[in-house]
Amino acid sequence: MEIPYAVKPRPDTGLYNAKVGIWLFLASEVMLFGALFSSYILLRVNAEPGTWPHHWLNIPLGTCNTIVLIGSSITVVLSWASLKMGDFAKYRKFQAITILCAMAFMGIKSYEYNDKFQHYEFALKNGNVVDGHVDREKSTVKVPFWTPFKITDESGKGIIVVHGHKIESKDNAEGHAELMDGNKHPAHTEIEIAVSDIKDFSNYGPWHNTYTAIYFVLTGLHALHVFGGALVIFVVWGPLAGVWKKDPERYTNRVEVSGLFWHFVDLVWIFLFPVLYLL
Amino acid sequence: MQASTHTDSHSHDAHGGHDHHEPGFWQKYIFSTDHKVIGIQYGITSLMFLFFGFLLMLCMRWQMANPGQPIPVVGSWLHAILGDEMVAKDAQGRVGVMMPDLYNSFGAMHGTIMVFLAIVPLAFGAFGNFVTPLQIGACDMTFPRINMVSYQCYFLGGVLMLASFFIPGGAAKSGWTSYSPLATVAGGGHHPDGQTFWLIGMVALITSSLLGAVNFITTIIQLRAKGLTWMRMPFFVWAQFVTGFLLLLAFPPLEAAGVLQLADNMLGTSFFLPTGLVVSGQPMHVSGGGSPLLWQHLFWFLGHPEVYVLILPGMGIVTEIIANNTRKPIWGYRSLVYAIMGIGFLSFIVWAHHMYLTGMGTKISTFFQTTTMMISIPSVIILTALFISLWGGSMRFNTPMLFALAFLPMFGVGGLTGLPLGFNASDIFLHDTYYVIAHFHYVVAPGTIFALFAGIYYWYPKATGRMMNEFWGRVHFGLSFIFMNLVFMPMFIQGMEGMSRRMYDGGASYAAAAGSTGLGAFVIGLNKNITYAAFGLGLAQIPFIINFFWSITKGKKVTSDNPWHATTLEWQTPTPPPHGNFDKEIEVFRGPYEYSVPGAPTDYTTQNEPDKQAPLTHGNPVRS
Amino acid sequence: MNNPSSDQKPTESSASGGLFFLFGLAVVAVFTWFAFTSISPAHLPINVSSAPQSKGIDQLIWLVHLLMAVLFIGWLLYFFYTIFRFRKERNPKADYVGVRSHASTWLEGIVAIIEGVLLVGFAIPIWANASYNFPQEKDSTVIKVIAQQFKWNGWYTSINGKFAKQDRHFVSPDNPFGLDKTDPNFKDNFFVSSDLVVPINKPVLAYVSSLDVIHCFKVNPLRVTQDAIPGMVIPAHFTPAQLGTYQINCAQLCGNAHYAMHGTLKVVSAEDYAKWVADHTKSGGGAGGGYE
Amino acid sequence: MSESHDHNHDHDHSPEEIKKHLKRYYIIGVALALGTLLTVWANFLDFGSPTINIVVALIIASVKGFLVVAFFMHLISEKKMIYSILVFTVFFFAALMYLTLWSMHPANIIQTHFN
Ligand code: HEA
Ligand code: HEA
Ligand code: CUA
Ligand SMILES: [Cu+2]
Repeated sequence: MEIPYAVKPRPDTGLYNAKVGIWLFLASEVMLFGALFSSYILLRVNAEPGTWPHHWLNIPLGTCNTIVLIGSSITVVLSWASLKMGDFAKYRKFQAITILCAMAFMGIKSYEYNDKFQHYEFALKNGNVVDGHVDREKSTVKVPFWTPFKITDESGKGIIVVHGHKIESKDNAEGHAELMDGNKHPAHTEIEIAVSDIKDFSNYGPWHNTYTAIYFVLTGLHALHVFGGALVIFVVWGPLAGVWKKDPERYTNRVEVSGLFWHFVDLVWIFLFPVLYLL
Repeated sequence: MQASTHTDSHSHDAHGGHDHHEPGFWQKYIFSTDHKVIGIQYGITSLMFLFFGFLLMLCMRWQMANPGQPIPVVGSWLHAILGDEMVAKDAQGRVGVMMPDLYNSFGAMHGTIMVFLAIVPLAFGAFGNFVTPLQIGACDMTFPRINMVSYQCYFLGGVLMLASFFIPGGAAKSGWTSYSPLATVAGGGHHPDGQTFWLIGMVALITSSLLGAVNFITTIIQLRAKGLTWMRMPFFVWAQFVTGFLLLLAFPPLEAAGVLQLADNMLGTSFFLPTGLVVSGQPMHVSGGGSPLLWQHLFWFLGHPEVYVLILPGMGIVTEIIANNTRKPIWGYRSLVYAIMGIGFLSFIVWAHHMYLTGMGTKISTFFQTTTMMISIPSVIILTALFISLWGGSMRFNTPMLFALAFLPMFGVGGLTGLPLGFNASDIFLHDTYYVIAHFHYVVAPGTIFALFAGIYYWYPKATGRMMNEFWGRVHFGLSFIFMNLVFMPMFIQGMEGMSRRMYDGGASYAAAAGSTGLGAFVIGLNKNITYAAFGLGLAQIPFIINFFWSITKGKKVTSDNPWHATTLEWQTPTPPPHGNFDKEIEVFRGPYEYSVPGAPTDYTTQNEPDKQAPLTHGNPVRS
Repeated sequence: MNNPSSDQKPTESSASGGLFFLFGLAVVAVFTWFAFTSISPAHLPINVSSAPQSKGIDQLIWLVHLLMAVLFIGWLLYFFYTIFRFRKERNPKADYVGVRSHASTWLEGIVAIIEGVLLVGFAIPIWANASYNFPQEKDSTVIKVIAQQFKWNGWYTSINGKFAKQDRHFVSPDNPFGLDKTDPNFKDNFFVSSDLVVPINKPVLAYVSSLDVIHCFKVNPLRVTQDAIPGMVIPAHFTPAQLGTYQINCAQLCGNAHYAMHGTLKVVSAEDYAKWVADHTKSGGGAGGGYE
Repeated sequence: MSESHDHNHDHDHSPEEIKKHLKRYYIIGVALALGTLLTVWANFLDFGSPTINIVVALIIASVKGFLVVAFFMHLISEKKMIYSILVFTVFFFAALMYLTLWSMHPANIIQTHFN
């Protein structure tokens, strides 16, 4: 039994099944990301004045990643066009670049993630705040990456070395603004803090504040989409390549559908980039 | 479903590739991609969940009627399974008293199971899968394998939900609405807790619904038989189509919200947790800055469309059965179609009527109550059209028809009592009282469940080739009708008197505490009546359950493929329909409800009847 | 396959038709009576608030139920007539067209209009009174109601009517409300737990909030309901017009003892209230730390 | 369903047509990359109010989004059915964004201050 219109378009709608299916699916994806975007706006609007970070992320890296993803979108559409013109070899080449771009994107993203996880903020008992990267070589205690943020320090003399800067009092409005603004780069120095002085600390993981929370969820979900999209493109590109010989139209349709998904992933990033990195 | 003939085929191999190979048992019944088998899988699973959800509620009802009394028999089983934390001893040392935590777990899981694991899968998954492709003359769904995955996701979600009863701390206990911050703190330090399971289970269920929705909509758009134009589609198909869109577009925000709440519970983020929370006297160690209202918005953005997901397929079923058993076309078919589209559209912009008392300003609550009143109009139109369809009919009162007819006033009661809730000013008093409980149970229990029963009796012969027993069907109907009303009608009184919902002791301690202004003994006493009626309702299902299984092999055999003399295409297949459904390609020439066409040889003219043999009327009589 | 050869007759209601209908009539009659007496605003508890919206709430509930009753009974009578009149035995041949009149369109229009009138004439103004037209602080008894698992804290100020500064960042184990204890007004403030007191015939302005999860402050006889949401302070108002002790319900699921989270609101005379306040300011209140 | 015209060929995506589009794809690709750089550059300009920066960035992003959707996803030459699906989606998306934001805006919540 063959399902009708799986390959050839249905005359009255002009569409083949998977095309309708993928657009419906993308519609639901729009609502999924829409909910997250509206959460973002809400958290931002409701944030206490001066607590929403600005330019916290690495803009050059983000720009670079945006261009990588745009590049992959071009190769996807070109690979589909090549197939339409019957040029399988060219399709293969373009799509290989797509997959490489996806890998590059994920590589850069994980570098950025790691950077945030290495970045800590220590609130000291005297009201000062120390903010920066922990030097794990020089520190005498283990500093956790993950909640709960508790340090075991049997000796009572544990020391943590941080490359960063110190803000004299958290209530100091300027210091606070400094912490929230990624553009102010106060001189980084090596700071030593005694574990016994620490009141509270965390790294810049999702638990840090609502900004990092929504940042990780949005980009994490997006990364999952990148991964999924790349996987599908790869499977069509490699293991399923034989279909091209048997049923080129079906194969082209698959490439088109996976391409539509990929463009959507690109589209989401086009909005994520300014919203998270720039605004 | 003719299990007897095929169960002995080779269950060990599953080489699906060879066309001439008889598929094995596993492939035929468990990993099937045939929409009918998947429909039946959905049906059986969801009926079991329906029953299970009801059993949970029976335990709760016992506790409400007899606070602090051990539950007979079942209490000690529960104790054996769930331990001292959840089930305790009473003053006399008798074991089996439900603890508040368990009551809250059961309450949350009753709501969740009924909505997401019973009614939606039954109405959309089972009936949608089994009937829709047949009614549009398709050989299957557009994406059969995705259809199978959809069922598997549903099954997985169900298993996760059930498993959560057995983990330390028990199942989710923050209501089916899972409001933060309670949902985050109620676990009492267990990680993962019941709420975690609930959230992950919900993600699985949502995935299932999304896959199903994509599949249904695509199928209806792409695989309609030749000649089956939009305005010739049976109303049931329209209902499934709109329902598909509701699921497709309303569920993702809850999925997003679920992920955020999961992060709050597991990762220590603060999406829904404001700064300065003090729980049990201790400041909560979170970054803060979030908003509990955000959760409510995202939840109800799904929540309201979801309630129409619960009702629209039911309305579709009822329409089919009323047309069939009045032997006349549905009156105002077009207005039905426009009304259902209107409901679908409006249902996305009324959600905050569940949140009137969260400190909403005048403008916003005016907006949402206006849309809420607007959405009641298409419901009135649908009901009116169905009522008017009865006029001039030649009604036969078989079991499906009885249930379908009863649906009308039952939905009427439920829908009408939505109005005082929809006005924000009257909701100030009625909010979160038993009036709300009564309102929505009238729409989903004697409403949707009756519609689903009607559908089961109606399409049973198509699925099995045998009829269900008519006498026991009527007994089932009569008793269910009486007990349903005895269960839910008194809840209006309780609500109007001011009794709050989600009360472990049914409000008894409130009554005892407050002297003259608290709840009177009469109101508390009603708890007992309701509980007895609920047990009666349970007993009333016994004839149904026996009838259901007995008829598979012993029911009266149908002698025709179209035992109800119906017009729609599902009756044009062999019975039960084989893989691929139709013997030959089918073409449609007319509207869905051409009953009693003047001058036609029979009182039903099937949709695929070419014009030569019966006068061709143009679609349906429109309101003239 | 239109199967004229198929000989199976659709299942029909058989000889017992007459009896069946008598039974049906009885059921419908009982059902209507049952519904009519159950879904009735006559069950509303007494209303002892003289605030403008409180009377309005009852009025609106009555009016909507009137509309519902008319629709319900009308349709039910119609319904029963049709299933009696158009059963197969009496009407063997169905009419292809059915109803030809436009009455239903009118009906739908009328329902829509009545809904509109209730909306504009009642719901919106009543709501505005409840949640927009708050009484002036200087004319009212101002209290802060802070919910917590599982009790109601009342925060009062005595003489100068000012509350101490509150800041979420001050929250600590020994200062759950996040009060600024250095604030001079702090001396005037006192706290009570679960048993609140207000004077009669004077508007009460209650600022409702919560420490932990969402609760709902609800006093049925005063027709006041307001969610208590952590991180927000939402005002609600009412004017008690009758002495007595009224129950405060918690109407939002808030944990395992939600069912037992009741408090009382005692309405006393102005003199008694002044005395009560004076007592509390002397004993336990103020800087002495009046809360547990 | 209009059974009448049986056009089994969609002209928009014939090989000849595609060939003509190739150049367009490259141009759009370059435009997208430039748009990205433009956003970053504009972000560091001082317009006098950060709101303007936000608006500018969002406008550029929307233009880029339009290019991707219209040409890479060839929505611009897509069938009517797809449009009708997307119109609803866009509407509900807007409702979700706008109504939630509106409802939660401090000005619309009856709320006194609680710092
Ligand atoms: C299938 C489910 C379903 C349906 C169809 C509806 C339909 C409606 N609901 Fe209901 N509702 C729920 C399920 C449903 N609801 C649930 C589950 C909740 C609670 C959730 C929770 O808090 O846990 C809820 C809660 C709820 C609230 C929140 C109450 C509160 O928490 O304070 C409100 C408020 O506006 C509301 C309003 C409405 C309205 C105006 C309709 C309208 O659409 C109704 C329109 C229908 C009519 C107007 C009837 C027309 C019929 C006739 C005119 C014929 C009459 C004939 C005879 C009687 C013979 N509902
Ligand atoms: C679709 C939704 C749905 C359905 C159908 C029901 C059905 C029922 N509900 Fe439910 N209920 C909810 C959704 C639903 N409920 C929700 C959302 C809540 C709120 C939860 C919360 O507070 O968070 C709630 C809360 C709720 C309460 C309030 C609890 C509280 O506030 O503390 C009560 C109290 O009596 C109740 C009772 C019942 C009863 C007696 C039924 C009966 O009608 C059940 C009837 C069913 C049967 C009798 C079983 C039939 C079974 C079969 C026929 C099996 C056949 C099997 C085979 C053939 C294999 N429900
Ligand atoms: Cu507090 Cu319920
Ligand atoms: Cu609703």
